[in-house]
Order: sequence, then structure tokens, then C-alpha cells
Amino acid sequence: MMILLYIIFAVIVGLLFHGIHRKVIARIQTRPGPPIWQEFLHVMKFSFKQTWIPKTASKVLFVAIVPAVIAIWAGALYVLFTGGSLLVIFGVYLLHKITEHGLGLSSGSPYGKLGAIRSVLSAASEIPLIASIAGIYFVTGSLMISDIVAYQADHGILLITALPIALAMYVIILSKVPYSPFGIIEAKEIVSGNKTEHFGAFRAGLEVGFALKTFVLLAVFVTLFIGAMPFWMLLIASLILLLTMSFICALTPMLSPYDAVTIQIGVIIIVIIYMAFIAFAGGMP
Amino acid sequence: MIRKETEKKISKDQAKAAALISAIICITASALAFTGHINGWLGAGIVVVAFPVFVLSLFTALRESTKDGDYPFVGY
Amino acid sequence: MIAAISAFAATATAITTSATGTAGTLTSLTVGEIELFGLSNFTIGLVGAIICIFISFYALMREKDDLHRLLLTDLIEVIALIAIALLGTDLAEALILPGLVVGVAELTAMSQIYIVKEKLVREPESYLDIEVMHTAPAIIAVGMLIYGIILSGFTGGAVAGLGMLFYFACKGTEEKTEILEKVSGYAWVMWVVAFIVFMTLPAYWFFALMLAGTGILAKVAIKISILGTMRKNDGSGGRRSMGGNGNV
Amino acid sequence: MYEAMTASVTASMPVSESAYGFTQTDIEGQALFSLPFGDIVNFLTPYTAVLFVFALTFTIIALISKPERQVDTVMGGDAYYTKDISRETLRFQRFMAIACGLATMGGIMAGDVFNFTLFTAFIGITNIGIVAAVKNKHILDNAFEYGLLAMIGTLPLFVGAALVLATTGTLSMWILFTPEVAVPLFAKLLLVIGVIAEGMAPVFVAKAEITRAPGAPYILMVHVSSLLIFLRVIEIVISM
Repeated sequence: MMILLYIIFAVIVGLLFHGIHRKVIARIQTRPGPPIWQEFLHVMKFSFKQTWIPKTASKVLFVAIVPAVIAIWAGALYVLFTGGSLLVIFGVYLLHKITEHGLGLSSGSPYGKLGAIRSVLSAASEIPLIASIAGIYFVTGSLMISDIVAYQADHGILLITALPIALAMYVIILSKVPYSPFGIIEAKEIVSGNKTEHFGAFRAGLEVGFALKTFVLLAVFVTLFIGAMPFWMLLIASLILLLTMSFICALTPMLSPYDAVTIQIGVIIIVIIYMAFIAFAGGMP
Repeated sequence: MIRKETEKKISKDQAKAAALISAIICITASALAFTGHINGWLGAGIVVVAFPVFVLSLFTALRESTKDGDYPFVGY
Repeated sequence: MIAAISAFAATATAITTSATGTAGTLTSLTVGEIELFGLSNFTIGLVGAIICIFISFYALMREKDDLHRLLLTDLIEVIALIAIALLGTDLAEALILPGLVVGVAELTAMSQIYIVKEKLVREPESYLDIEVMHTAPAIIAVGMLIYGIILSGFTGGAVAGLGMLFYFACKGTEEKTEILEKVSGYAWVMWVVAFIVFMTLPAYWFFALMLAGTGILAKVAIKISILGTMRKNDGSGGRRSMGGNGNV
Repeated sequence: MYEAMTASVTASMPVSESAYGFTQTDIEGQALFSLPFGDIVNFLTPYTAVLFVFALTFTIIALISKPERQVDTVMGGDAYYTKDISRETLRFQRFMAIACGLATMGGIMAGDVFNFTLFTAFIGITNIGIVAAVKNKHILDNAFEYGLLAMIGTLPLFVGAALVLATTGTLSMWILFTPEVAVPLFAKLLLVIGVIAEGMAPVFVAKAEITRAPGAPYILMVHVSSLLIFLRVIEIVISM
């Protein structure tokens, strides 16, 4: 497989998804909105700008964190497309939390620092949501994505049979799309949160990494809970999933940090009750 | 602690060279993995490391020149 | 509670035996072999440990003083080690030591943080101030000097030198160290002469041996005693805090 | 698409046939590398390899990066100042950060439950060390509280490991991960609780005075180590 082509394709599709996301949000809010290729223009714009490292920054960390973001999601993309372990992808999700934190801390800016602290704060509720992968293991008996796909071919799609787990995963992904109600790390009261001080080429690189991240997370959800499908259908299903999230993002205000954590903990409780129910009922319904 | 404020910038030529080299590494690794000369995960590992370098160095190469340009025409 | 734990231990032993049954080379354990009142000794120990855990956690919950909480956490670590020790095997013994080291390291680090946080750090007025330094330096120094001369050679020099070091360190010194250096140089000459005698006139080996022994005694003793004069040379030695204001 | 890809992946995987071979591939794929010391086998699977590389990268960054100068505003005015770190603090924090990175890598590679718990305890100590280097009353108070928590955390960690040993007769993950050996849920739970108590990042950073501490690459190591060791214990608990 030409992994490089997949990565570049995923970057393009991810940027396009971001653009569509913005457009849909704008239309729901009866604004004209930017064109859907706006995010490409963003990347272009940032890469043509002057670039330097702030004097207060921790230089190596400031620069190295950007390739780290791109690299971990490129790796996750490879794991997804080769049907590797789901655990790796959620490992990457947590590594992304670390890079978010590092982004904020590296610059020395108080806004970045605040965003970084919020990213760790939200990790407190997102990490237990990853217990849902234990739920998937409980249901399917495997964590290899290829096995999960095969299980769904035999037993029906997990979106229906394991709805609470899908709900938990949905919340995880929702917390990572732009303009999310759970996106407390880049709320407007702290400027751009942890991305505040990364401008120019660094910001363009970050946008590339985040585009990859959006694509991978959407594709993971579709693959895990709907199953194997041709590539073009995967794209369409991801887009539909994204549109549902666009509606949520357009219609909900951004939550305060403690509300976001509370809601996510509520979802965790639902998942735990569901798993206890499965355990007592002795297997899948 | 007092730090020396050194302004070191990567020149555009250096960035271009880095972009070119990392692009060649990416393409070679993924091609070799595709044709089966090296393990798939090894090729993926190389691409995963080299691709971010490519992206950043490409964007750095594209960036605005550090010299003062012409002042744009600002009004009538 | 006890019933539940004994059931747990029973399943534990059952799993152990089944595991040893299926996989032949597993280490066979002797956990819970001795029975007492129908309970294995592992179970009894576990019950005891759990009671200790509850007591210590309750104490930690009630305690408000930072220093006492620190001490209570050490109690908790000891219980963790007890739980390992309950296994009663060589492996458990091997595990306790690193566990103990980690516990001690954490306790030390936390004590240091406590000291810094409560600003208990204070420069001591005198780094070494014990009573014997004021009362008996002379007699100890003389004793060690005589014993060193009896020993002679390198060891004797070290002992005698330690005696002199102790004396100088306690009493302080105002001597010129150049004199000591001069004696040291003569001792060196004696040593070299002794070696020349060894090589050229081996028949006089006993004389050469005594010469070398004395020389090295003097040399080592003086070199070590110079260390004693390196103490802050204010002429008062350790006498400054005699008035009892030292260890307030 | 998936069929072809998975076929190529499984074809390239060597399947070990040894008695205690780590043959199961349904959690994290095939082991890439193993280094046996008797029955303790240190190993890297694709999952732990990713974590290991990440820990290594951030340790190197902590080694070569200079700390940032945190900007702070003066209340009630437009003035601002930067917090510089003294050289001694920097050295100590850097040392602790590197020790923390090494402990993290050890915990990720450990093939033995007790080694894992020991490395986790080390991470707890070094995390406290990184934070406590900053001589600020609030930060030190918090470091003390985290330290107490980390010390308490050794109890569930060690008791969990001891129960694993008592119930299965071994501490080697190589053997524990095989389906024949069953580990009681209670022991697994104790391990997870212990790791949560030791690593401060995910759960306890919410009331963070510690993140006011300057020194980004070193403070970041706190989070790197805590989250990575958390990921590792998830893998251990699911695999056991």
C-alpha cells in the first residue's frame, strides 16, 4: 500500500472536512460562512507568513511538538488501514493529549498555559471514556480492527448492538472536532488556547496534523461501529458522521470546563452500567 | 539566568533541501514497502518520521522572505 | 468479610494448582499450605493486612497535621510490604527489598519537601560540636600517637595522623604549617635513604626497614594532621559554642 | 480493502510456537522484540513500541531543550514579566525529567508485573521531584499532597502485584498474558488504582498549582510519564 498517498489523501480530505464543518455550522446559524476550501487557504496563508520562535519559548519543544502531532496521527492512519490494534489508536489519542499540553506549555504564554491545563483537565474525563475499548473487547473478544470488522460481518453492526459504547466513542470524537462544545482547550476566552503562539509554518503544520486527526477519528468510528465498506463509502459515512457533529457544534454553546467534564463523566456512568448489565446478563443481548 | 538572544534562522535554501530530502525518503520508503522489499511497518515507520519533517520544511521554504519587501500601495 | 477473603484465597490456590497443572514449569508456590481453624495462614495474614489497611487509612483520613500524615503513609508502605511478605517465598523476599528501597526513597524525598515547605532549613552555627571535642582531645591524640608509633609504617602513620588531626581539629592551631611540611620532607628523605640501603647494602635490611617505617610514619601522620589544620583557623577551635547556645 | 491489507499484515507476522510464546494477537498484535531474562521476558509489541518511541522522543527533548520563560502579567496594570529559572533549579528539574523518562521507558518495556510496579513508583517519585524543584509555597504544598498520594499509591500497586503472584504463581507477563492463566479482577483493579494514584497527570492535575511551575519540557514529562504508564497498565489489565 502506498502509505504516503494515503496520508496525503487523508490530509486533503481532513482539511476539506474541516471546511465543510465550518460551512454547515455557518448555514445552521444563518450565516453565509467561508467556502469549504477555506482550510486549504488557511494552510497556504500560514505557510506564506513570516515564521519565528517567540523569545519566551522553549525552542526545541516549541518546534518538535508540531512534527509530533503529524507523526502520531500518520501512524494511527497506518494502523487503521492495516487493521492493527485498536489499542494503538487510542494510545495515539492520549499521546495527542500530551502534544496538546506541550503545545500550550512550550510557548510561555499565559493563554497557551491555560489551554494546556484545560487539556489535562479534560483528559481526566476522556481517559475513562477509553474504558469503552475494554467494552469493545468484552463484546467482540478482540481488539484488532480486522477482527472487529469480521465480527460485525457475522453478528451485525455494533452501532446497534453496542449503542452505549458507540455513544462514548462519539463523545470522545466530538470533543476533538473544531468548535466542539467540549473544546474547552481552545475556547475564545483564552484566545486560541494552546495554539495561540504557534503561527506561520508551525500553525500550518498543526492544521495538517489536525486534519489527519479528524480524518482518522471519523474513520475509526465508522470502521468500529458500522464495519467494513468500500473506501468511497467510508468517506461518505465519515462525512455523515461529521455532519451530525456539525449540528451539535452549531446548536450548543461551548461548555465551561467543569460542565464538560461532568457531562463526560455522565457518559462514563452510562457505559459502566451497560457493561455491568452485559456482565450480569452473561454476554451480548 | 541570562540567555543570549541569537537570531538564527533556517535559510530558504536549507528548508528546500530538507523538504526535498525528506520527500525522497518518504517516496522511497513507501515505494519499497509497496513492492515488498521492506516490511510494511518499517516503511510506515520511516514515512511517519519523514513526513512531518517534509511538511514543516516545505512550509518553512514557502514562507515570506525575511528581507524587507516593497511597501504595498496603501491608498490613493 | 473473612468468609469472602477465604473464598478468594481458596480460588487463588485453586488457580495456582490449575496453572501449575496446565503449564508444567510454573513456579509452584506454597501459599496457604498450613491450616489453622480451617483457614490457610495466607488468608489469616491477608485478613490481618486488610485490617491494618483500614486502620491506617482511617487514621490518615482523620489526621490533619502534615508531619503526622507523612508518618502514617510510611505505615501504609510497611503494610504493602507485609502483603508481599505473606507470600512467604524466596521470590517475595527478593521483592521486598526493592519495595523497601522505593518506600524509603519516597519518604526521604517527602521529608525534604516538608522541610523546605515549612522553611525548617537553617544553617547550623557549628557543623561539628560534640562534648568530647572540648574535654579530651589531648589524651585521645596522645594515645593514638603512641599507638601509631608502636604500629609504625603506613598504618601507624595513619593512626598517629588521625590522632593529630583530631587534636588540631578540636583545638585549632596557630602553628605555621611550613614546619610540618619540612618534617614531611625529611621523612621522605629517610624513606629514600632506606630504599637505597635496601638496594645497595642488603645486609643492613633491618636498619633500612626501621628507617623506612619511621619515615613513612612521620610522613603519613603529618600529611593527615595537616587536614586538621584546615579547619576554620580562628584560634578558638570548637570552643565557640561552649556556652550552651549550640543546639537550641 | 481491509481483507487485502490484513492478509498482507498477517502474512508478514512470524507466529511463535514456543510453550510460553506470546502467540495471541487479538489485543495488540505480535511481539516485535523480546529480551528474556529467565522467565521474565522484556518485550515490545507494536503498541508498546509506539509508547516507547514517544517516551524516548520526549526524554531527548527534555535533555536538549531549554525551558521556556513563562510570561506573567502584573495585576492591575499593563506590565508583564517573565519568570526565569535559576541554573540549579534547571539542572535538578532536567535530571529529574530524564530520570522520569527512563523510568517511563522501563515501565513500558517491563515484562514483569513487579518491575512494572517499581517503575511506576519511580515515576511517582520523579514527578514529585520535578514539581518540587520550584521553591514556591503553593507549588510545594501541592507537591507534598501529591507525594502523599504517590506513597499511598504504592500500597495498591504492591498488593496488586503480590496478589497476582499469589494467585498465578508467576509475575512474568509473558506467562500471564497467555489465556491459560487467569488473574482475579480484584488484583487488576488494585494495579489500576495504584497507577492512577502514582501518576498525577490525568486525574489530579485538575486543581493544578503544579502547572504554575515554569519549565515546560520538564513539567511536560510529568504528563508524558503519567499518561504513558496509564496506557501501559490498560494494556496489562486487558491482556491479563
